[in-house]
Amino acid sequence: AEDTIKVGILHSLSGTMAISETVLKDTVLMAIDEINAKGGVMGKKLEPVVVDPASNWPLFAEKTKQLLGQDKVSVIFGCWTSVSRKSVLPVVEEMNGLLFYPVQYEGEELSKNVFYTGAAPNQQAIPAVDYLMSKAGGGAKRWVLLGTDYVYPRTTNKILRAYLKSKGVADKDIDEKYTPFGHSDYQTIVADVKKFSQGGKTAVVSTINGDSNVPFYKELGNAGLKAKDVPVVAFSVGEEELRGVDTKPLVGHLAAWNYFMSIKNPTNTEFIKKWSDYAKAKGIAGHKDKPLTNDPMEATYIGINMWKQAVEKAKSTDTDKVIAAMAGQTFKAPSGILSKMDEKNHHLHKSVFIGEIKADGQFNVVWKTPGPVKAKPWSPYIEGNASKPDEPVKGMSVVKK
Amino acid sequence: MSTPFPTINDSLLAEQGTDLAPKVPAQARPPAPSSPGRVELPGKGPLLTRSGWSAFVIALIVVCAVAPVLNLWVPEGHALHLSTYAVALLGKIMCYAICALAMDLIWGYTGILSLGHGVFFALGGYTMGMYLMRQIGADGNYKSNLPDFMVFLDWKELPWHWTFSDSFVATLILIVAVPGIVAFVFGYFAFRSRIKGVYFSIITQAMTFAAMLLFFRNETGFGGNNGFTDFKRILDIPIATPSMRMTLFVMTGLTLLGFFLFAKWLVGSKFGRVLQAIRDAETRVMFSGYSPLGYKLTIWVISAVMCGVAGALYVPQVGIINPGEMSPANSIEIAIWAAVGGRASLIGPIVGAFIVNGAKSWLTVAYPEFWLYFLGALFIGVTLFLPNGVVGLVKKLRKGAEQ
Amino acid sequence: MTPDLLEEGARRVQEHQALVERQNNTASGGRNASTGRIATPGEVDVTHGRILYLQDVSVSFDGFKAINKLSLDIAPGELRCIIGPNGAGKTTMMDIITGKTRPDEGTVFFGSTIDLLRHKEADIAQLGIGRKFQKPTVFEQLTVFENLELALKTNKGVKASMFFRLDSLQSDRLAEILVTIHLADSVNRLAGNLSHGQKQWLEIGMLLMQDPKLLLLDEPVAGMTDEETARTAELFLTLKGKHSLMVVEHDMSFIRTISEIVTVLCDGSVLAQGTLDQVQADERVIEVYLGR
Amino acid sequence: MRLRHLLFYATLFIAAHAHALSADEVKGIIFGETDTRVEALNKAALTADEKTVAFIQALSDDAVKTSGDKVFVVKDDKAFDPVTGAEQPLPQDAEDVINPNMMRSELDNALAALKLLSKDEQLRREAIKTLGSDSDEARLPLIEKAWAAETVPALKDQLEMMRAAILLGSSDRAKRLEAAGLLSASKNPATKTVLIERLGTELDADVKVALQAALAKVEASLAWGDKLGAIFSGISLGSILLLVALGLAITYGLMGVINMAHGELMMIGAYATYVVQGLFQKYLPGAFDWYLLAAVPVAFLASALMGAVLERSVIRFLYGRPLETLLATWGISLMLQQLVRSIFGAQNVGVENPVWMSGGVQVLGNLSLPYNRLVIIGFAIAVLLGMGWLIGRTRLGLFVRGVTQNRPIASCMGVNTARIDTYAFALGSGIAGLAGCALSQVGNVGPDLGQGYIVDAFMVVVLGGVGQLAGTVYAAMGLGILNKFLEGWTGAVLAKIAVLVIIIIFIQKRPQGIFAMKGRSAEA
Amino acid sequence: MLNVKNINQYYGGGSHILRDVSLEAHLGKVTVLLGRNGVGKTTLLKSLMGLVPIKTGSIEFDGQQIQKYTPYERARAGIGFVPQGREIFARLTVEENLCMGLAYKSASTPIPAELFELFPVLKQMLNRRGGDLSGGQQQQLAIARALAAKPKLLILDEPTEGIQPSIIKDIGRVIRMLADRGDMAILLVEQYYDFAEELADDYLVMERGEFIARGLGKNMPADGVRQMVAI
Ligand SMILES: Nc1ncnc2c1ncn2[C@@H]1O[C@H](COP(=O)(O)OP(=O)(O)OP(=O)(O)O)[C@@H](O)[C@H]1O
Ligand SMILES: Nc1ncnc2c1ncn2[C@@H]1O[C@H](COP(=O)(O)OP(=O)(O)OP(=O)(O)O)[C@@H](O)[C@H]1O
Ligand SMILES: [Mg+2]
Ligand SMILES: [Mg+2]
Repeated sequence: AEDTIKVGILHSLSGTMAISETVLKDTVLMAIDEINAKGGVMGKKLEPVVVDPASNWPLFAEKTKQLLGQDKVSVIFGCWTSVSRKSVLPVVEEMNGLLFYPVQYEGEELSKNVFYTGAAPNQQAIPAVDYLMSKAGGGAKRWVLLGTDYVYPRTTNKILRAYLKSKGVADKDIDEKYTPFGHSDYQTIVADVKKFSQGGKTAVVSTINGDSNVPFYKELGNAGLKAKDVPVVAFSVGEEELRGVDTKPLVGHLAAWNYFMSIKNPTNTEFIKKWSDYAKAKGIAGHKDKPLTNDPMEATYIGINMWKQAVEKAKSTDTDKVIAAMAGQTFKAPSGILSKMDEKNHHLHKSVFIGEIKADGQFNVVWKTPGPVKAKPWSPYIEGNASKPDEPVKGMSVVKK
Repeated sequence: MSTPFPTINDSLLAEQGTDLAPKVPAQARPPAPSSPGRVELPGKGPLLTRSGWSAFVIALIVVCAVAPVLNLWVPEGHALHLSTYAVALLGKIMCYAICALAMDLIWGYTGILSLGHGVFFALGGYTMGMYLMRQIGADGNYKSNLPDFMVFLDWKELPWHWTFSDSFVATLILIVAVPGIVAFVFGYFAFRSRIKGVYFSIITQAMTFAAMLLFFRNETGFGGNNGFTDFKRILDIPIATPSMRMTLFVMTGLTLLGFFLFAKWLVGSKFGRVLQAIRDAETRVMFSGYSPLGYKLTIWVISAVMCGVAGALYVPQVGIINPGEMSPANSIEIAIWAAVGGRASLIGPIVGAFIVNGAKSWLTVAYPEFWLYFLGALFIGVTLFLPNGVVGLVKKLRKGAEQ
Repeated sequence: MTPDLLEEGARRVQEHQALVERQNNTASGGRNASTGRIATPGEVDVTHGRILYLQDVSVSFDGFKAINKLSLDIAPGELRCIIGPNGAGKTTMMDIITGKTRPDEGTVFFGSTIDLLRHKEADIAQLGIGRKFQKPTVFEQLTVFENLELALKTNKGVKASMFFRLDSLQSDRLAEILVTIHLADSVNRLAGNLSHGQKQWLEIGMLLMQDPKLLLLDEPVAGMTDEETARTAELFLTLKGKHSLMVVEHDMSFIRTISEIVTVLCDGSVLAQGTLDQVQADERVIEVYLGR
Repeated sequence: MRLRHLLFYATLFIAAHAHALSADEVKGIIFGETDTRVEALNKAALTADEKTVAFIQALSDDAVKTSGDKVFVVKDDKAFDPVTGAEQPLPQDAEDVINPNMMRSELDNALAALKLLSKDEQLRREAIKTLGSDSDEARLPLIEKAWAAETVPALKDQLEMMRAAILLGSSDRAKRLEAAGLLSASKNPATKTVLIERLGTELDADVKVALQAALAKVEASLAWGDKLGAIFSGISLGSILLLVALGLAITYGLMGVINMAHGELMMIGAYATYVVQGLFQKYLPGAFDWYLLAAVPVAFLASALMGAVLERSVIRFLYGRPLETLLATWGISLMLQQLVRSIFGAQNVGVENPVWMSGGVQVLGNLSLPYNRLVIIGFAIAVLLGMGWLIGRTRLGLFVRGVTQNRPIASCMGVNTARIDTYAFALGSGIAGLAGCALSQVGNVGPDLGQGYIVDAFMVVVLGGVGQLAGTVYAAMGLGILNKFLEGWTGAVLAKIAVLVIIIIFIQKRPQGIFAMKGRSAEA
Repeated sequence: MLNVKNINQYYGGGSHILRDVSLEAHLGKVTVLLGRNGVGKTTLLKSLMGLVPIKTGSIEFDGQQIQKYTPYERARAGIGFVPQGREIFARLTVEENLCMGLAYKSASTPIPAELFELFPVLKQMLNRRGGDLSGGQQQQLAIARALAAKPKLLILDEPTEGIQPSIIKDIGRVIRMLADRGDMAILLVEQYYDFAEELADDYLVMERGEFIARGLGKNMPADGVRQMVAI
């Protein structure tokens, strides 16, 4: 109907990514309920259109076409993996749609039609390494960069390697290791890490993806590698992932995020409460008994609220107008800062927190950046990026007619 | 026909007429066969029946004329307008239908279940994808002549396997050659070692799994997990235009119809019957003087090439190719389309591909949280109640109606 | 109307019987004096008067010697009957000849030039050795017609098959064989739906279509009525002379109808050889095989 | 529990020059940057008295809270002042003291150091182990004292090593040389670290040589552990593959059902384990550590029941049509996955290792065998033997094999084929459930659990030779060890690819699997 | 013992195979069923075993109506079956094959020793896989398997196929002996006419799914049965 604004939700509800993405769908639905309860946007109610791209990358593109072309949604919240975003990107650009992407990623991309509400590498990886190098973080001298073999870990590690080098770490003190998708036996890897760590104070930077984390951490526990000996900092492990792990042996290992559930401030308390109530009311499996929030959920939540503000500012859902209105939007984020959309580069300014795993599966924030950090989607540690403009360039990825 | 040595026939004919008087005691003499002297031999059937041909022509018209008109000339918003989305969807499903057809040849007719056809599909797709990547030229993120991911991985020049990727003609050849050669080598060794049944299925699965992991690696030079996306041009013509899309759609449709006729001819020939004989009793085939290796290898390569072509048509239409296409589950799905439609019937797998994928597309939107139940139930239902697939059901109904 | 193969056969039976009687009266112990070779300008060289030649062949399965230094030869045009107790190794011997089983040692020659151990099953069939299995094996999902068509002697390469069309001569022959095997009114039935005996016939029909130089027949009349057994005998006798046959049977009356020389296998090697009467009189044969 | 022990041993080792814990010390340890806290801690530890020990222990147990600049030790829901020991009301806004890693390890070390002089041998042993790799020079006097007092030879040796490790940093060249000599006998991986670190800074040529010699020796003695470790991990992976494949060896190997839902049956077993764990947490928290014993039969029954239902409702119509079973079971697997998502949510659920399965036995200095892996290996052997017995030695097994080979004739022999089929499928499913239960101890429990293993399971069964139990065992162990061997060599990704390629090549040589059935019976 | 009335049977496609077939078999008697290839003998036996469904008709065995029974219930009621084409369990050992024959007996029932006297080769090959046996050995195994459970009715479908003459004689003797013991009814389908004639107490001749002649075994030559089966 004309008196509603359609909002597309493009998160996998089945297949391998369902584990992570399902909850984001619910987060958007919760935010939509909340916005609608307050009267909607410009007096119109939001109408969610949920589709399931089933962890199938081409299907992401197809569903995007459908959402934009058939359902005429004004905005899409969706994607988790980089490849799904890459698959969707040409479609949103061609059809001039709007995508909010809520997950930390490797950068090296900037599209006019996408707003990145997750962290760029400099908003997560680099501060984490800084911390581990500091005295308080243990003063690591040797590094194991451990990841699942795909683009995000590869890129992040590439950036980190360059960064470490710039800090004087020798190549022999960096060990880069990859495992296949869905790898579930980490005995050898952990043994190798253990061996590597005999050569000096070692820290592990883990970009292990999704399901492989549980076996990895279980094996860490098995091998008796304690956080105080070899701390592991992970970029993909949050509250939700720890739900499936026996955290006792993991106490003290680290994660770097822009939000933790355990952060104490009124906004977050309210956010958690909203989510708990919503999960209970909707009977969301898992969360109705043990509600958890995490970084991508926060990023999603910020995204949809900023979009709402931008639409209201632009007084239209027209993509170009909304994009223009998004610049500089601010929103009081559950992480405790006043989150700001960069005027130019479509990324949020974010504070970085380092948390240590506690026995109850939550995180102790042991360190944070003094203030929000501006995203650098084009990492200066990658050759050739220095000259890149810090904003989407018109026509760059648009079809040359 | 003249045979160089006397046959049973010759020996009989030679003595014809000399002495036909019965010498066996009367009661022991065999009576003349119950049928009249002439035995009715079944003739060679036409490629398609009359109604078959009319259906074929209708399909041809729909693909080449109706669809383009409805999409390009009927204005958007009109009830008859065929949306771009629908074109893309149908185009994609037609590619899948080619795969299902290919699967039917190897599985339905030859009894060789391949759980690795995704590899050939992906190889065709990647070959096309490489060409499309090169067509981006210097319009990528990094303004380099190299594809973005290579720039980013610090590659200074194209690796050897990209050598021919800038030539469209070479690409067309490679689309056929690459899956063909891979299939040939793999098939040659496997069939020569007489690997059969599940053992063959499992090594095809191992093959696709290994290929997937290989392509996942960034070092392999195919863009790792992200694969290829963001295509811009094909033959220097922008790819994201309605007319280009329609062209690809029509080409896919024609390919599908062409392959269908080809397959029909193939299985109608004696070649096809040897395949079925191999499926039923391979030893007997050997003792009849056929070497199964050649037959299996031929159909295997044909099937792989068909999949490769499907992959090549698929990539520009969906806009992405990545190693996920080689995941074992994808290959199993191909078999499932064939089974749902009805194996060993050629039209069945095509119908199956449309039903399964159509249902998937619809259900993932209509019931995003429950669609797997429906799909799962569909598969179970088909096996339990339609042992010969959907097409089997139609045949049965039609038979029933005739009686 | 095609000439009635069976009547023809019946005539030959009588001729044959007379022949055997005559032979048994000769001093040469029934051995066919005329190994005179039938001119078959083809691959097989039978100038040495032997179309099949096995020497010192042995094979064992998990230590059990199924064939033990077996030596045997067959002349062109000969119809050789093989009998022997269950488990003597008859089927195994055929497996070896057709390339299904590899012997542990020994030589197997087809004609004087072709070493069968160097060939694969399909090659061996192409060379002109056809086989009927003990358990009837036909293509169950194909029709009777298609079964026969596949067996037809033609170029069996891939390309040839794709463009193959039955010519009229071949059709005639096919029709004729259909009549011979009593399946003329089952042309379009699926072979899988035939009864046991009908499958036996079909398999024989396929063998005839294949037109091999050497036919190996493993219990061809098992499960046939006496009447049909007689007809089969006629058929085999028709084939004799132009084809070489090796027939394994336990049906003594059938053997009696067709046999010249009978070889008795036991425990994987030749126990006795001679005319049926000679063999039947052999104490050892009675002991292990015929029973009292 | 630990607090109860505390008083007991705190009295045992009060240092001679101990003095009471002061409020300043407490603040120094609690507030400020981590480095200054550590400094304060170590200072306080040197002159620790009972109260200091109790306080450090409480801090290490996360039982200390702060409010403003006030510090409270919380015990049994009551708060005490660490200095006076007086009970105090705990303010509402009291916050936990956060101990980052560094602080935590210092706390442990401090506590351990204090225990070095304990009379209890066990405590000393633990303390030495905790301190193991620490070569803090400040602790030298304490260690020397402990060394002098130690009577147990093994512990004395270890203390000597610790002393040597510290001496390695001494400014006296002779001492360093001596230390290097001593350390060369060490079998402790931590020694290697110390030696390498020292080598990096050492300037004296002679010492350098000695250090290098010591390092070589230590490394040589560690190499054994590495090798054995690799073999162990291979066996461990093999046993998991075996468990995963055993159920399939029945449903597929014997019954011929291409059971794509096998993974989901494992998943059911794993979720059953999760549910049992939850029930124990709720109703039997005291016996929580033994929940796994209850989970094993429950997992078996849950999956077996599901298997029986599937067999009765779907599979039994498909015997003799193996390829159709592929399709139907694929459908089943989709539905089961979604069912679990609907009930338990899409995210993973957590299954904890019971305490007795955490940790491991230390076999060599650098080789410890984790209990959970050992238990799984044992479990796999038990399941294997049980199944082998059931299939090979019992009438049920005979009937299963007979029925799967020739269903109509078996029924003519008086076998109730329908029932045998159900039993057999349920048995295979139940074993899948057992595998799921085992997997829950080493990996994820989530809706995708099955998908991750299904390909491997089929590979193992087929590689071994369909219908060959012994082959399955060989294949599982072979793949496990091969995989781990290659992984140590080429990395995980290439190893996995290589293993797959090896499988392909291997099948060329053995087209019917490792334990190919030979002869005629194979064709029948 | 066995009383079959008016069985009609059709195969899937609808072809009428058995037409109003009725027969009886009695304890202590050997009933021989003859007929040319493809007339429906095997189909009849399979109908008796319940392996193919019958459309109409009744089967009474040992006083019970068994036409609704499943094959295993019929076996348990005391029918032993030697199928055509051997159908032994190829991948079970000879011993296990024999144990399958004892399936519905209690687990401790031993394999009757007399079987091994009858078929000594089975004893030698106890641990060989059934499928590895020669054709004739398999046939012997199939007969032994059916006898193991000492059935009340023994149904044999061409048991002499592929068996060496001396053993055929033995089998003949055994069948006679079993019948003469008086506690077993025997229904024998046979192509080997002389063998059939020798054993028959009663005979039946089938033609295109119908019985065209029946009578006492001793009358077979007089009734010209040999000619009947000879087309
Ligand atoms: N693969 C095998 N494994 C073990 N034993 C085998 C195998 N193949 C054959 N045999 C044995 O070899 C012997 C010869 O078998 P073969 O089938 O050749 O006998 P046959 O002469 O054809 O007997 P029949 O007249 O009963 O058909 C038999 O004892 C059989 O059990
Ligand atoms: N599954 C089937 N489907 C259709 N027709 C069948 C099937 N099985 C057998 N027939 C047909 O039924 C008829 C009777 O077959 P049956 O096997 O009972 O013959 P039989 O008398 O036992 O012959 P034989 O002596 O050759 O064993 C035959 O014409 C056969 O072709
Ligand atoms: Mg034989
Ligand atoms: Mg029969």
